Amino acid sequence: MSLPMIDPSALLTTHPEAVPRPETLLEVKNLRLAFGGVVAVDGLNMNVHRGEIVSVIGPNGAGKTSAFNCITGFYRPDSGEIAFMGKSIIRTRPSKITRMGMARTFQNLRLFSDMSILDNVRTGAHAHLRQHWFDAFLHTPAYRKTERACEEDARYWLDFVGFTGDTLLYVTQLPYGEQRRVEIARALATNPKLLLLDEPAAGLNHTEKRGLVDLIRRVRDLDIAVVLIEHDMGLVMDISERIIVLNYGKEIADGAPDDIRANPLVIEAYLGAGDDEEPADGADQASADPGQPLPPAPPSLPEASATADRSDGGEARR
Amino acid sequence: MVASVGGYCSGSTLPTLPIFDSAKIPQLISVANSDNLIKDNTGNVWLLDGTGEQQASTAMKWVEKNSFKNLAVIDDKTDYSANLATRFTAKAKEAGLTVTTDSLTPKESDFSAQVTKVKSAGADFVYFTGYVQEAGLLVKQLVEGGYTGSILLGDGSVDAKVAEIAGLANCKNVYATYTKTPDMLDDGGAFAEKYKAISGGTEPGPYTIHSYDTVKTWADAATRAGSVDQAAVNEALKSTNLAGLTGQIQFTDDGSRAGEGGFVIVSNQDDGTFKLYDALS
Amino acid sequence: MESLKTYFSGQRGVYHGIAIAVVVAVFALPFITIDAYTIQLATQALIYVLLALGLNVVVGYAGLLDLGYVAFYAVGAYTSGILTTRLGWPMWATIPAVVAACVLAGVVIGGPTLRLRSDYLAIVTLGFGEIIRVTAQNLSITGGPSGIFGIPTWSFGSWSFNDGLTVGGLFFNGKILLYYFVAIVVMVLGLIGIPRLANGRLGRAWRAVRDDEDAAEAMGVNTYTTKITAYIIGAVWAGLAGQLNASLITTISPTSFQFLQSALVLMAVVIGGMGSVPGVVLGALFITLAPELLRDVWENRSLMFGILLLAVMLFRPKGLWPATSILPWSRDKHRAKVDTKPAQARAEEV
Amino acid sequence: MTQIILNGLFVGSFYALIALGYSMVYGIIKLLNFAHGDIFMFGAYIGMTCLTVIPGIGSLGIGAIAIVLLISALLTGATGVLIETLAYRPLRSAPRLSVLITAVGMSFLLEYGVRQIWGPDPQPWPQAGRLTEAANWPAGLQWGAQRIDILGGSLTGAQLVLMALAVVLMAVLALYIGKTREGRAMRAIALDKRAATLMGINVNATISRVFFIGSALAGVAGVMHGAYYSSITFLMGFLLGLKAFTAAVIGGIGNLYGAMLGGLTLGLLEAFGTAWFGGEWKDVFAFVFLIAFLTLRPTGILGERVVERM
Repeated sequence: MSLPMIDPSALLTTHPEAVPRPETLLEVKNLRLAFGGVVAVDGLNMNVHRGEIVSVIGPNGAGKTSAFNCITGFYRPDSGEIAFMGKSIIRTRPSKITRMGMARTFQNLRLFSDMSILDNVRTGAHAHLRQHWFDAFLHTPAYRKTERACEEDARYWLDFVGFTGDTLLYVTQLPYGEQRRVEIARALATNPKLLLLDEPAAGLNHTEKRGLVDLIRRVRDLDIAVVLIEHDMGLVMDISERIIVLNYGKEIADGAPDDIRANPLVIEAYLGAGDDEEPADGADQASADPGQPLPPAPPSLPEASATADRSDGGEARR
Repeated sequence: MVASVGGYCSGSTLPTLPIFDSAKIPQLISVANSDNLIKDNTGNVWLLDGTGEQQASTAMKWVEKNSFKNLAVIDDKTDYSANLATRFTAKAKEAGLTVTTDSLTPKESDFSAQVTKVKSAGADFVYFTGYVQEAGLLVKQLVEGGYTGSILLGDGSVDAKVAEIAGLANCKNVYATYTKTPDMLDDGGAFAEKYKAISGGTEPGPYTIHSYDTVKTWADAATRAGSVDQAAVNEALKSTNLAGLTGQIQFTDDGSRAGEGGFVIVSNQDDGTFKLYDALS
Repeated sequence: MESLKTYFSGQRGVYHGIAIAVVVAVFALPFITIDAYTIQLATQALIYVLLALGLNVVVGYAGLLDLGYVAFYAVGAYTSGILTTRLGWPMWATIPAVVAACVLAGVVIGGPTLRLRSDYLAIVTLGFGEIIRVTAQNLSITGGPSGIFGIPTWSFGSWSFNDGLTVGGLFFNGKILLYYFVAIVVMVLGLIGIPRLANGRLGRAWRAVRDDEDAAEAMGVNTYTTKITAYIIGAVWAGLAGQLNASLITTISPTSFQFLQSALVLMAVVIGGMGSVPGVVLGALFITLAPELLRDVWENRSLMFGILLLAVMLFRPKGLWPATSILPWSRDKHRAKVDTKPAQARAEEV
Repeated sequence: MTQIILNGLFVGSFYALIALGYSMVYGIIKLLNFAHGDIFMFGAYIGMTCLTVIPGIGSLGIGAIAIVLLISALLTGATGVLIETLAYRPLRSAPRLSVLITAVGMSFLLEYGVRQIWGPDPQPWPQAGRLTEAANWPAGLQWGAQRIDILGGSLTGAQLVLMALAVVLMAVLALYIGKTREGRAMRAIALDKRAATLMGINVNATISRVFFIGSALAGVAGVMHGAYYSSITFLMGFLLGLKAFTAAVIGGIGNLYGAMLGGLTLGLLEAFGTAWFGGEWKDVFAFVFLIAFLTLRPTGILGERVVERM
């Protein structure tokens, strides 16, 4: 039972389509961020086009989440340019960036614990809900209309992500997988043009992952671009139209899944340089201790089959 | 309730005035003496203790007697203290003396700023109109800060604790303006004995005779008026002329105590308790 | 419409039932006893309820620890006191001035510090409370240490509360009229106004900021303006409570705006249950009635409050009547609605 | 002019000593210990009780004060540890708001608990324990009770001794934190509690140690206050604690040198403020500076801007 394709903006009486969406939504030019001596993001360049699914992968500590936090305004980068729908968002507050149409989820699930599931998602719609506090105080008709629209909106997105439980429960009463869905629903409720998912598949079991893949595709069908930070290679290979590989804070590869899989730089970044390969910077091979036995030949990344099933047995070796 | 006797510090007594008045209860205030208490007196308030004005004039007499020229007046911004300080400063300025004024924050313990101000003004006389705790600290820090002039305290600081805190050695020239206390009575301690008998051995406090006189005044007015009704008692109080322990009790038309207010100069030099030093009569 | 019985057994129904019972009790009180002391105490309790509800917005909903709440209480009292006694304005005319003064004070103090971490706010508001008290003590316009006395009660045109009112043969003196007036204001502003605010868009934003500021920011909630709005609404509520209190006790002086007052109101909110309107009302009644009842039993009341505060925080942080409480008998109804289908089946279904 | 500076430095050394306790506790578990001002007051009361209870202490003169300083430091330190274990440890993972409210509750408990035991009115400091009493100073050290002129201003010997003691204590603490193993453990926990546990640091023991040192310092300051000003009251901790926090913030919260610098700065600011505007505005200055610093430079003079990690 997959839901009929409805364009959500039709539902939201409060949000007319103001600005025609440009071809490239997000542009990042040599972004640099350092915490004290540690350089987290070192000259990153990337962009995201309209209605595209892009995965950002890379070994731990490659600066993925730090870059994410710069893009969404939580960290102020040392230098570099970030433009969203043509406007620079370097100095902008995260809430303003979200209002411009870039929603995100968090690596470790930051839902509002003391609020019901419905309220969590309704908070997502906070930005574009025209309701002055005076309306709430006096219970004016405008208040009732906006509250009803907001509730419908929230229920729509909860159904969209496939959550059918009791929406009055508190978030902490839900299993982990369900909480992930609610967080995505909350992000979608901000009516985004670009959705940033920070390790959405982490902690999900096999079937939930399949549900996630399908959900991301349906989000993309609503003309919402999706950017994923993900470690599950099977899922990445299956869903992404484009993959950006990060290492030591900058992108070392950017392209379709197939040529990323074969790209030597990516393999090296993931699995470390084997002795028999010519290191890129031409350092003298003789310096290696001859007596040391040769390390096993570096296995290439597992063949990504059409469906993600087969790959889950042999998780990508990291 | 037919009468209210009491009221130690003016700050807390002031708000009770309208309440007692509306409850039609005459109010005889035994100790609090800020002039604000009788400012727009509706005839229901009677002060048994000398007012700030009378205490200030006694202090002026003490200043003239010792011909102090450069005065410093410090208050603690509470109602009683500010009232006494402003009235004394006005009198000192009238008399053409140089006066530096400052105030301090109650419950504070460091008054080095005030000491520095007094010394840099070269004052030879300091009048502190606050309460006991700050008086002890200020006297100690003044003397240890190198101030050698005379110190006069208001009646709010007349308590043995001042010497305890300041240290007896520092109280060589500490005096205070004060009305009579039980031990100053010339009845050879008869009152104190009777008091101890009924109070289970506790000594009479500094204001015991004031309260005693206040109740006696009300009783006298009530008997003369023949009723406890507010209007009758207030009427009778106007013509009070009673010999009390604190001296002859008569009232002026604004409800304050007639006469000099009975202020005398006391000192705690010898053993820390304030004793009669100069009756200035 | 379901039958009344089922309505009143549901969660919302119970709240409404209790609310109606409280309203009836409040209005019936003057008919039970007209002794001035009880009426005065009841009015004072109601004013504290309004104060606690105001603080509940700041502490309970937005999660900002405000330790100088009495400052706005003082601003409200002094503004109305000065305007009525010095300039002879009728009390109702000072309302806009009180609101403006509180908004200004809220912006002056909240503005700069709300950018910082919440524990800085605690100390700054504590400092602000002391500044207001000392300034009131030192300035002559605020009557210095003796404060302002003779503050008139509410008057409309020539008629004022003190003239009393006869309705249907029953004469209500000034005190009772003021009591009813305060009760209505508390009902409208506090018991109806604030819960409505909390359920609307702004209320959700407050609670989101309280639960997780970064996540709220990511959801498009401008946390800075949300916190400022909560802070100012709290300030205005306290100002109005201050004005009511000024007209009740007709004399205000700096000594009645000590830090202890702020701590008392905070205790009402914390002990009652942060973020829960019934809980805070309970807390407010407790802190006004307990001192009166314990006056002779426990001379050192503040020690008791200290112990109570600790006990609540350690053993029942959600307070007596927690905000997220689901009433016992309606809890099983809640559980029934939870979806029992295993997640597996649901995932297949999508 | 120099007299105002000297006054400011003297008062500042009290603020610094108490601010150290605030800064250490805040640095390590990000807790604003409201009760810290009252621990200072509690230390003074312990000192006073020792002077009245211990037989024959009167005859030791200055020695008496030294002994009482030590006892009070130990006992107040122990109280600090007790408070931490009973009130703050159970709430280690609780939301910030409830820990702060617990601290307010603990502050009330200390204040009105002392009031219940020692009575509400201010207690004069026993004669034997007074630094300003000439009799207490041994023959050779009579300068202790006289005034000593310094660059035009003057301070009593006692004040100089107290300031010297404060400086020595701060130096010892700085060395302890900087050089010793436990000091390193404290700094580690301040930076990242979880990582510190991974490194085998017993977090709870170290936090108790921090509370012990912070409270002991406050206890010493309490006894010094009593010995110099010779009068203590159960409410003196509230205001002084607030001022000490202001000092800690001005210097840079969490930074030890900042607490010392902040204390002296606040002392001077207040001294000049009261000299120019009058004594009654003294407290208002402290809080106006606090609000100004928090808005213009929240990290304080020495504090560095820490990037708030998500």
